[in-house]
Amino acid sequence: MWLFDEIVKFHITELEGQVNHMKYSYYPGCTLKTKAKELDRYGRLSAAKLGAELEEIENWQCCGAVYPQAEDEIATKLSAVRTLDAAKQKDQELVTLCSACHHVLKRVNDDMKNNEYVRTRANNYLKLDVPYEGETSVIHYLEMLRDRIGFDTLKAAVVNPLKGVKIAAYYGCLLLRPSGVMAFDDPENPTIIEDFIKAIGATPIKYSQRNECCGGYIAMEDKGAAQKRVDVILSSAKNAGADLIITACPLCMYNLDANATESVLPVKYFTELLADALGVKEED
Amino acid sequence: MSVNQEWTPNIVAFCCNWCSYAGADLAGSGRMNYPANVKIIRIPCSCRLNPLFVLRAFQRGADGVILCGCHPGDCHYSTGNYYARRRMTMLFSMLDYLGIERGRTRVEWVSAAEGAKFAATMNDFVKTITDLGENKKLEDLRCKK
Amino acid sequence: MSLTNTVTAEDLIRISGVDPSKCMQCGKCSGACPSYDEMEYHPHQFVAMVRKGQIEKLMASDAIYQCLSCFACLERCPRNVEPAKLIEAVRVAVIRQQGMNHMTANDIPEKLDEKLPQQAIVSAMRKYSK
Amino acid sequence: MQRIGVFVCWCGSNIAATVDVKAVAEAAKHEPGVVFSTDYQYMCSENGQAMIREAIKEHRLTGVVICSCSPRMHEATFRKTAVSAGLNPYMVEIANIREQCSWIHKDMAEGTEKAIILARAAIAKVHLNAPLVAGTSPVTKRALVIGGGIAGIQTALDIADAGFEVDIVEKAPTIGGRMAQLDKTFPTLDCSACILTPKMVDAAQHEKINIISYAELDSLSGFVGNFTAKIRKKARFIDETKCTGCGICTEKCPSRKGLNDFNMGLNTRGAVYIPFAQAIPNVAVIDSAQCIHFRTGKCGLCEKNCSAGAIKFDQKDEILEREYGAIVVATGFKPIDASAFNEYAYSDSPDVVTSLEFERIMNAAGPTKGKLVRPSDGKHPHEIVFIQCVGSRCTEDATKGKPYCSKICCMYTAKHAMLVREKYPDVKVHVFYIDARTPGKNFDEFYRRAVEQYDVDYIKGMVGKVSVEQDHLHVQGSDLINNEQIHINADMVVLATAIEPDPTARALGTMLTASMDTNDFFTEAHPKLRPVESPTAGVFLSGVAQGPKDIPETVAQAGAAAAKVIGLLCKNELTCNPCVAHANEALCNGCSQCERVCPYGAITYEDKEVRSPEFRGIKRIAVVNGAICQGCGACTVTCPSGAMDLKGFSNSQIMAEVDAICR
Repeated sequence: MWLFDEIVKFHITELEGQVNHMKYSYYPGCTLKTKAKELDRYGRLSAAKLGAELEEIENWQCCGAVYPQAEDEIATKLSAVRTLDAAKQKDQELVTLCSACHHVLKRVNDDMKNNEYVRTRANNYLKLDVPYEGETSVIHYLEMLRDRIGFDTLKAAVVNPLKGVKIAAYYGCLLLRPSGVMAFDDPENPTIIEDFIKAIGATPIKYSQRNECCGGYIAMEDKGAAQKRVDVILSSAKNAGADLIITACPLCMYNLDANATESVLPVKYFTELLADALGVKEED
Repeated sequence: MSVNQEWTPNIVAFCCNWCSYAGADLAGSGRMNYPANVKIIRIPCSCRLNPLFVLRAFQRGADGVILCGCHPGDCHYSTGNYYARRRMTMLFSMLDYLGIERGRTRVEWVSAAEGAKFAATMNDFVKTITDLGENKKLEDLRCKK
Repeated sequence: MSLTNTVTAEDLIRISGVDPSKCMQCGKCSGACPSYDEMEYHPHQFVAMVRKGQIEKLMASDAIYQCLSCFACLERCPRNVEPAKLIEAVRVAVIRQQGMNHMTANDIPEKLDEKLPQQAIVSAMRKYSK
Repeated sequence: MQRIGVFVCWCGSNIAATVDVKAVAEAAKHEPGVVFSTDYQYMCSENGQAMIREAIKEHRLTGVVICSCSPRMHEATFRKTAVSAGLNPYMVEIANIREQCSWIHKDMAEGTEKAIILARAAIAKVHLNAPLVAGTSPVTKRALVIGGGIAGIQTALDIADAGFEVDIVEKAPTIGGRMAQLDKTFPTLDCSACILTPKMVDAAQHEKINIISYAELDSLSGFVGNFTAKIRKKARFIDETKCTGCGICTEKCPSRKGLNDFNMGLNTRGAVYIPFAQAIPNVAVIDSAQCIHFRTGKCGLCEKNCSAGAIKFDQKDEILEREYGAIVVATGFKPIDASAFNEYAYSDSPDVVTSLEFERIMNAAGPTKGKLVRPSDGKHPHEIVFIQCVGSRCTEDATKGKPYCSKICCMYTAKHAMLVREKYPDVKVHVFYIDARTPGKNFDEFYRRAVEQYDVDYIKGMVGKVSVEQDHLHVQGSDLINNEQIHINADMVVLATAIEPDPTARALGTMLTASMDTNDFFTEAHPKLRPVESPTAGVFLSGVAQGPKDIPETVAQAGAAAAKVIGLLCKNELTCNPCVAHANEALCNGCSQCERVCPYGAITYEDKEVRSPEFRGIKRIAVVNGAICQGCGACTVTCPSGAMDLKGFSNSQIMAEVDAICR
């Protein structure tokens, strides 16, 4: 019998370990340190309030900004691998906030796990003590809210529900596609941000363009093309009755804000609303 | 028999009755040449091939052994060729240990409609075995005296 | 640029990892493309033209800079052809050639505005130059 | 010691041109056990066979080796010859010196040497041959048809008309299947119900047909000619013998929230319901998950109002055990779940419907009484977009969809487009298509009529996105012919969703040991020459369970399956293949390895008394049912103790061949 008890005890402690495992490696990325400080600051404040500790990876480097799709691009993926390996060293899940960083880190991680060509060459370059093979789990802040903390817990923690605010979620491309790798939500009918909006007490507004591209990548190259995309998205959200649009992506934020011509809607980072609802927005 | 005098390999081919045996017949009716060193033994299914038969052949002086079965998913008995594939994979991993070159055994999927493939496979296999040379590892050298 | 004719369909297939022969020319990629009207050649044409070896036209076209890399074509393709990867491969094949950078550091100051996030500059440099 | 005769055939010059047949016959003479050897021009001719017969008698041969063409050609012939001379047919072995020797080698010396070796191998094998007797098994003269759609009904009618009993097991409360849900049928546009319901009635009234509705196959044992099936008749909480189908209960039921499956969930029904007016049996069924009585113990309005006293809340599932000689799989299909294709906004808008839903909308007996209205607001639509190939022709590595062409969508979409334009000429109709596939009698003419007479706008290209806007659906797609992206504001979008095998098929395939392809369609014994038989003896295939097909093809295949079943049931007994596995009782340890690899479930275990030098007493040993075993030999190799062997291809026989070849 004693053996049985020991086993049960062991499992309980292990289980408790999992429940309390609320420490994450955190990768902010360049933009969150400069133009998107609010995204970062409110994200950290809210996480702390919800009991999740975000430990910023030391000496982090650029994620690469854009995922190189070419099969033979290795060097441009290396800095992302360093970040992933840093999280592996701490045995923590890696949380990201910026959609672009998340996209790059998740896809490079997938390459390191499943693409032998990339894995071998990247490890040959990096010469790590132990080769990195995609061990780190990369999750977006929203996934942390949904899958680790839980929207119910979040709802219970809300002190300042945003009642009556009609919010349109803007997903963009980078969080959802390609769904095979990102595995974030149904790429054509996502619900995670709408569920988040409900959790903070506001009303989600569903509109057709929420998962269509805003043209952020082309904003520098061809402003006119980006403006066209932004107008399509904003008018779709506005016609559906939204007061406000939220996003997780600094590039989308910039684009929806700076390149709107016909329709204009206020654009905010989702973390700002989160901090507001949790009553931590004014803390600093 | 002198060993050095114009040596040609001796090859045993185990063919599934439902696919490759018929494929071999088709190669015949199409008059597609392949070397006479290949001798076919008919078995009801590739899964009837006991790996021991392969070892027996090597022991008795065969230079190459090939198993031909139905393409995956096409087995007449639905799953036989999968068993055969697994068993042969196991055998392959043992051959090195036994001192037989890996190239002396092969598994190929040849359907009843693939006469040309059968002939091409046999030509290729005979070439491989000819390049490898005589199999001396497992035969009972006393027999050669 | 004369160098362009040294790029073959095989090069693009290798760089992209895309197998254009899987395409059934249904046009769903182009039906999904948000940048369709800006592009001289459309996603399904990239696949068809690489298959036929008409590489020079693609490399000379501005369409390679009009792709938004939004992956809508790739996500919705019923045959997992991944046109976005092929378009990027053509772009990469162009900018890897000497003197073919589509954007240089010198171009950046005039495009800057005070709100533009760093990430936009880095990604533009990554996408348009080598 | 065997007394073996060797007969070398010239096959005219087919063999004799490259093989010195006399030398082969001469060499054979020196093999151990060979007491007679000869050659002849045409061994398979009457004279040649007579020669064999005489030699068997004269030299008291116990084994015969024929060096000739492939055994696939004349093995049966020479076995009959042996039988007529009083020899067991399995004492004959063929050395294939034509297809596998003379025809592929040009050099006479080389060919002759190989022919001698092949003859030697056959002689070595025949030394170890033993007379085999093929057993027989009786045939139960009743067929089981699984699935009561048009495929099952037609198969059952054809078998029953030949005078054999047939049971139809249908999982739904009524037979009729998918065809009962259709409005019109292509390419004639006759009403589906008008041609189907009389067949349903024929089946119900046929004295040889027994319809077991609301039932599923629970388990199956046995083999061709001798199947035993356990059929679970689900509790419908209605006494079928008492219910008159008056429908009072269905009107009185206060719970109205059940989704009406028959109408593809487009409207609701009561907890007690009859699927449709022409249902057979015309008997109600209670959905216990929905019924207020089952949830709260109260209500019972149906019971109070049933003058026939047919409501039985305490009814339980019932297991019927029945025996059959043959089984027909006619499990049909379902459309794939369109919510995997949300780029078409299926989950977002009720105005995006599947083709089968559209079929119900257009059907006079459907939820809108056949009036074409927009599901969201009941308004008349002005512009409809049809999208073909939704989920068909996708590669297996794509995120969703099926790799095959669903075959029927091009035609039913043309039908829908035409019906809409016929009834409502003001409605604009667009069809996005990749290829219009219309092979079939009068099919292309039908499709062209949609284009030419009904002015349906066919657009070659696919839709990339359907957006739900305030009062319309925004359809964005490509027009490949005009090389442009087009945008249509539509009121409704109809998705021609791929079809897939009914979800019950997979488990059924395992139960029947009938093989299936990767898409869960049942595989046929031969794709061209045996298209309605499963590789498993006694199991036949009818309808879409085997692969996508339309109604005429289904009916044709149903008849073909019936003909095969009748051919089987006509026989009083079946001859079994004697080349089956058997366990050496002295060596078998009853470890169950062989049972696990047997694809037919032919192996069972018995406690048997064994008396051998190694073991005396009772032990568990494997017993092979020779009527079920197909002789693949999988068990013989897996057996760790070497107890399993295969008659006709025994370990020692194959080893003897190996030795003869490597000598």
